[in-house]
Amino acid sequence: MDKNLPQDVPGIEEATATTEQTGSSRREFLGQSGRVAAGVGVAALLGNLGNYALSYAAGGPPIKIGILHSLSGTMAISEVSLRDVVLMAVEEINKAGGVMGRQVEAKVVDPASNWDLFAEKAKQLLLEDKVSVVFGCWTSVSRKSVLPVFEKNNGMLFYPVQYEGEECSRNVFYTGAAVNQQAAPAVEYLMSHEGGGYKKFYLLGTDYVYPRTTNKILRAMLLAKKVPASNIEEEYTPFHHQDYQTICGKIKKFSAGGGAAVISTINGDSNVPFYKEFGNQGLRAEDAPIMAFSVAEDELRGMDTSALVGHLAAWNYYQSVDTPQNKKFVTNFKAYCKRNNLPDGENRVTDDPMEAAYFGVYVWKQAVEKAGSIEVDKVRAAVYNQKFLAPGGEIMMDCCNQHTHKPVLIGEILKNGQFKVVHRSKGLVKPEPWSEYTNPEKGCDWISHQGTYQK
Amino acid sequence: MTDDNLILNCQNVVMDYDGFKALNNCNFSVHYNELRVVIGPNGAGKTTLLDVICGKTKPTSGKVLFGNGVNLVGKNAEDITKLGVGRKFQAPSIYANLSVWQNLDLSVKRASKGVFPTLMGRSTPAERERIDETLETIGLTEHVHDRAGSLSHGQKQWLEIGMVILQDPSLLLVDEPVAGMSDKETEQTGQLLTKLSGKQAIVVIEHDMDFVRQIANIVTVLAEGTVVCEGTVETVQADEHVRAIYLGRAKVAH
Amino acid sequence: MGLERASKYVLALILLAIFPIGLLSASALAADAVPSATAESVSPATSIEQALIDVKSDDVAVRDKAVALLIENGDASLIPKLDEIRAEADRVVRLAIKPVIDLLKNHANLTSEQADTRRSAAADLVGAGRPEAITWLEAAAAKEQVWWVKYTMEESAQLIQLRSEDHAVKLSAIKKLGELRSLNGLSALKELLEAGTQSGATEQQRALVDSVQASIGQIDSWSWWAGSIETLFRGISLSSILLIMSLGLAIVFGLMGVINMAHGELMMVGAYATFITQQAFVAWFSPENFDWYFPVALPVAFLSAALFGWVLEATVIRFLYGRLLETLLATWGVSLILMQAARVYFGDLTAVVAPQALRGGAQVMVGVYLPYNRIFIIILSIVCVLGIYFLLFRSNLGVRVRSVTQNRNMSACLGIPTRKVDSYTFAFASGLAGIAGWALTMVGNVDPGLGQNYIVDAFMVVVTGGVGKLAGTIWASLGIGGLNKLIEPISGAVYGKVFILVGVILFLQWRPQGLFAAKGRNADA
Amino acid sequence: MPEQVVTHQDSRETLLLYAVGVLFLIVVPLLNILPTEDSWLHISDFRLNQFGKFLAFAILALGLDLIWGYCGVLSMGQGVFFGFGAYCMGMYLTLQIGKESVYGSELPDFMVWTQVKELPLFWYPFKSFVGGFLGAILVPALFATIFGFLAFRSRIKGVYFAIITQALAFAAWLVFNRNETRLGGTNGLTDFKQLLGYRLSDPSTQRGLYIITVVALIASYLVCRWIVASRAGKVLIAIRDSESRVTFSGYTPWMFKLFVFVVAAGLAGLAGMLYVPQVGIITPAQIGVLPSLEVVIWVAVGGRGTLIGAILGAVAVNYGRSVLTNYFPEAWPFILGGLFVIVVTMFPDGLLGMIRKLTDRKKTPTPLIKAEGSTAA
Repeated sequence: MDKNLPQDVPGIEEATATTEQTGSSRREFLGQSGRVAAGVGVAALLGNLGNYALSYAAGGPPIKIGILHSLSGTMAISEVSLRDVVLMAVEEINKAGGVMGRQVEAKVVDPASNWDLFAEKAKQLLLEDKVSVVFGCWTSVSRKSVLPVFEKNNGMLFYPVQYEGEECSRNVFYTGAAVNQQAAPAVEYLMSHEGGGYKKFYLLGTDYVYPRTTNKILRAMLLAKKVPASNIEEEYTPFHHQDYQTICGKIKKFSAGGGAAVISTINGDSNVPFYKEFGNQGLRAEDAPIMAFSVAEDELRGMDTSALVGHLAAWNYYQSVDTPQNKKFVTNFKAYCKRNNLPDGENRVTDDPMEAAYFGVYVWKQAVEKAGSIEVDKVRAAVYNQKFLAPGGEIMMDCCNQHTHKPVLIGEILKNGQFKVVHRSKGLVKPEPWSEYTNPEKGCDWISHQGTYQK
Repeated sequence: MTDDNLILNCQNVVMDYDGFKALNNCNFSVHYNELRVVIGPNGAGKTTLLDVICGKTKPTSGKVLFGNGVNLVGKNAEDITKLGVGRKFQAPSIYANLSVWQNLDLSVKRASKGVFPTLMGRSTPAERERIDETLETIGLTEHVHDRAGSLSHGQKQWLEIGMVILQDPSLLLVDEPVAGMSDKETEQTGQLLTKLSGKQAIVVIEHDMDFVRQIANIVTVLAEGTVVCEGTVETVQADEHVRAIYLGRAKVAH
Repeated sequence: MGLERASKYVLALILLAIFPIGLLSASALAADAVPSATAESVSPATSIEQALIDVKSDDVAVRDKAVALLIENGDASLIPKLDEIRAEADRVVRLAIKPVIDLLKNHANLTSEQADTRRSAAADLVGAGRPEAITWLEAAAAKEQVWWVKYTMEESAQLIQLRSEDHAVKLSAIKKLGELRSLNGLSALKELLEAGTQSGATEQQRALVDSVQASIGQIDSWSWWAGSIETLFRGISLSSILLIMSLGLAIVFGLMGVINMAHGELMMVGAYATFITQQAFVAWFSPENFDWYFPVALPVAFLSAALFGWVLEATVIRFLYGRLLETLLATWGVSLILMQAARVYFGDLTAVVAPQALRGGAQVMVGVYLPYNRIFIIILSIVCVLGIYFLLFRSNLGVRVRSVTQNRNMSACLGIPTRKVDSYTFAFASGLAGIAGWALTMVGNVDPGLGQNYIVDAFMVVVTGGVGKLAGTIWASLGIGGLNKLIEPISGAVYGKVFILVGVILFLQWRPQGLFAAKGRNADA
Repeated sequence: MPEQVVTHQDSRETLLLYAVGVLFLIVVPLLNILPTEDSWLHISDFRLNQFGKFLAFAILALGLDLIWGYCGVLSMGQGVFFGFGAYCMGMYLTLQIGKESVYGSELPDFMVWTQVKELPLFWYPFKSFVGGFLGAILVPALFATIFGFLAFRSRIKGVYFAIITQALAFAAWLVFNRNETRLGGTNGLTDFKQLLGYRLSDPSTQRGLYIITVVALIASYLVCRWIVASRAGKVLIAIRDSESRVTFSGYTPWMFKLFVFVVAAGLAGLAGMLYVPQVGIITPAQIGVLPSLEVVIWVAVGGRGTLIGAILGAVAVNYGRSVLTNYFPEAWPFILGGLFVIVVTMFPDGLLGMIRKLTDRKKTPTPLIKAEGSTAA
């Protein structure tokens, strides 16, 4: 092929020639695109004006909120649904008369799955758009990257995803589960007689802060429960890892003889190859069940679930939860997606982080109305002890640690991508940002202490 | 078999490309300040011979002795250049995006052509004078500030010759300098080469027999990787063997 | 043009490759058709009735007795009744009944028509550890035809006997497990070894140590061999994926001088084509014909990727011939666009359901289990290589392609339509990417990032293999895939990749033009 | 009339350069301080900070332009060197957090959750600012020296080099993502508090950083311009045009490539160093294959082989991204991909080339500053 190249490639020369050929129409093109751009701008402005007019009519300027979820890039798969559900909540609230009679206006930005952009967009929301609250983030790294921005500028973030804990920021409300509300009870369940009395645990995760910290806590917990260290195996794979041959081989060896379970904190697109390889290497849910903390209905949608059936997951909410308010929530969401022509329309499903994102908006609304103000400090004080009848059942914000009291549900994956609840905690589980196993001496309290304190 | 008058002495050079012997026990020598023309049918190994001498390719076996007995085999191209071998390629190889002046300036022989001396270096008046002279020689004085890429084909060939001259080589290897040139350009090139010989040894590969007759004293005929015949143009043309090679091949070709 | 004929030829070859797999699964099905054994032991109905009542008792002793009776005399017909009881009972009773149900189910399943079900049942019986199960297992093993199921039954029986209190039984189980090379017995044996060697060990425990050690030794050396074979297989499997990807890349790079960074996305196109075909089957055909979607998707994937490639060639690449780096950048841009288009249009993680024949795997020997989907991809890659070989070196079209490669102008003078040859070659290579995408749906997701996962590795293969030589691509993918899997168990997946990169750089020190560089006077022009 | 050599020292462009320099160095910071917040002239702290980031990117683009635009060697791994620089500075900043961290430990937060008990040895040099500063430039330069030596000496060039550097970016991304490397894994380094005692959250600190970035950019530009204008700069172009001729002129091309590759890496490190305190986070996401390729597109859009083009491209593309992702978030990858295709196939000279063409058409080609030799002669 090298023979195709002339001895000295007159790249620039050729290039110049092509430019000249296309040159004549360039100015026209520029002019045209300029006009188009101007048109778009004017249209956007008019649209905005219309919005303003409407909202002023409703009794005061609209309250601005920010939505900070990736709409492009690798995390879009998960985060787009959170944007949708938050916008749905906003729409519901506006229809019902808004917050304190004022309409809510959502400013949506796209950090494009780029952690550095998360920080920049957070700055933009707080400093440029001056929003009163932000709903956003999925991965721990995105939360960690915006955290300094929120703390510096005293913003307020509602974070809806289960996470690793060991954090106690005054500027974040965590509506997802802490480790003791998801991972720890799930492993306790597996160890129980009812759960199968498993004795060996293969902790497998994607290599980032959530799996690492969660597994650190789980290991401490297992050791405390007298599981010998030789019965615990820990392994991490990079994001988007596809080839699980070697790891499944290791699991096969590990689980030979029975009594072993896999605790999976594998994230996103690695799950399908993992489960497929798991099944294809002759491992069955009965030999070694996989207990997953990052596989929810939204991820299962459209996946080949045949390889996943019979495996387990732990969450605080499932679409299959049988409550009247959940039925309404699911129907409303499907209708919302259809109405707005979102991809997949009626076939969309709801899951735990979506529920947490959804009730987060309502918790904030209630707090604003209680405080009678949108000032961050006043709203924060009002959030504490707030109760809300969420789709999955009533939840309660903690009195002082910024987290949420939630129920814990263990579900078994069904062929249709839904979950069958096989175990349910008694009542709500109190959130522990600092695990009793790894940091027994620490607590989180913003009422009687300044955040993290020594017990 | 050393000959003090030899600037170049190739001994039993073999170049084997996966079984195809481009050079097969080739013995070839050139005297100081000689103008030698190498001819031969296509695939005779002419260009390969030049490639081996200037270090572009490494021969499978054999020796290439240069000047007072330095073996060029195994040395890299830059070092061979520094020893005083200049090479002009068949297709003009110049820096299209630099001006004619810059093309020549880069080629001037200098004490060091390392990165840092080059970074700091400024042309001395003497160097400038030499460049101007060379411009005169190759007839590009008018085009000194033009982009080299914008020159005509013949001008590019001359520019490259000028660049090689500025390196002060004691042996100049020239590969088909007049291919694609007009008759007038060809004649000028011939004059140029004749003018240069006498100052340095020149090896020219050429097909154009008129041109060969114009410049050559001694002609070497190469076929299938070996030297078949050497002598004046007339001798060579009269040689039966050479005729056989050309005619024989011609038969096959048609 | 011979292109149509030639591509049909390739398709036929690939379809042929699927054939052996079909045979394999067919033979497995035939083996499943073992006549089901008649249910054994009918005991007085009344005592079972009584036990069904007793099992609900609050008295632990009564309950245990009832459970024992049910296990010994019950059969699968009791399961619905027990389920009924379980649904109403409280937790204690539920926990008591569950093992009964499991045992009865497994007992019944030992005579199932499905080999897999029989094997699962045999394996599950170990968990409960009831001595009754030994006789069940031995009886089932005597009648079993499929060696692997038979092996599991024997192994399970021995595993239960290993828990026996009887010294002689235990000893024989230990020896038997060693002979069986039972990997499942390893952990239990190690426990025995530990118990026998610790300071407070009883005389009996100590007496076992020697034979336990011997058995462990047997199993360990066997498992080393089994592990090596599996590693080798994984290496070949990864290599075949890399090879199947690199072939198309190598063709456009080697023959046309184009670096196609969008190759991965053309694979993605093939994968989505497979997905769409599947959806069409779901929508329009009856479920029993569902598995046919996969062979049907092959031409769909090939053609749709080829179409994309053809358009790409016609709109972008043809302006860039001879400008390698520019083709690289422009096709990278195209890949971004295709990826985002897939993300916007398909949105989510999607995956296809593997056809029945490609699910699961074959137990080749104790400890070596080879997934069908991997075997399939290995065969496919061989077929692709053969197809390309014949197409390029044994067909009229191939001669044209190679002549255009070697001397474009001369070929044009000889009346070869070089533009057409270019675009067909590119479309064909893109179609190969489509086939790769089709095959990869059996391993992973169908998602926009599909192509990105392997593309860097595939380029390393092309670079290492050298340009324009099929053999180079084959050896390089074998080398890179194999090394990767060899290093991975030691260093983990990430450092495996890093080592490979360093290895490739060092390798290029030695051979800058790759493994099988085109030698000759134009080699480094 | 045959076309004449265009060098970037076009007088109008020099003028433009001064104007832009004054604008960014003096006018922009003044507009940040002086007008009140409601004034339309006001440039908010946020925007200033954002410009600072873009200008840091411009330094990165300058480096790539040297190696690719001038020397024709496409490096698709510039993100790696950027990352090295950024991480070196990031490590210094992380150690400056001290006990203000979430866990209240002297150790960086991520070490606490990955259960590292002691500060790894390679972190020690970064306890001081000098360590961070020197590391940010020397580490990438050193790494580039080793990698470049291996690659260029064995004559890996063209697409081979491009692919190898891409694999390098990929491998570096994988390694930096690992938590075992003790560099924070996916999360990278963040939550910085202070730099040399100045609070990073302070707008005046950010303003200072912005001005430092502008000065660094101007200095980098001058260095690049000096290199390009020197004879060595001509050798770079000569290598792009005809490497074999350079060899047969007695130069050793791989040494020149190595030199310019190391300079580019050093500039990338400098850019990374300036990026970190302004953005406040550095993660492996800035290192991978895509970020490295984005640099290529900045340069291509701006106009490769022209230093101003590189700067222009970096600022324009990033600004465009920042604006467009606000309105059409899902369209950005299309736009970026489209830029690649269109610029490469239709406008290989980039924005600057277009501007030149447009302005040059009005008049006959203006007399250009003559080549070095003749001005002296």
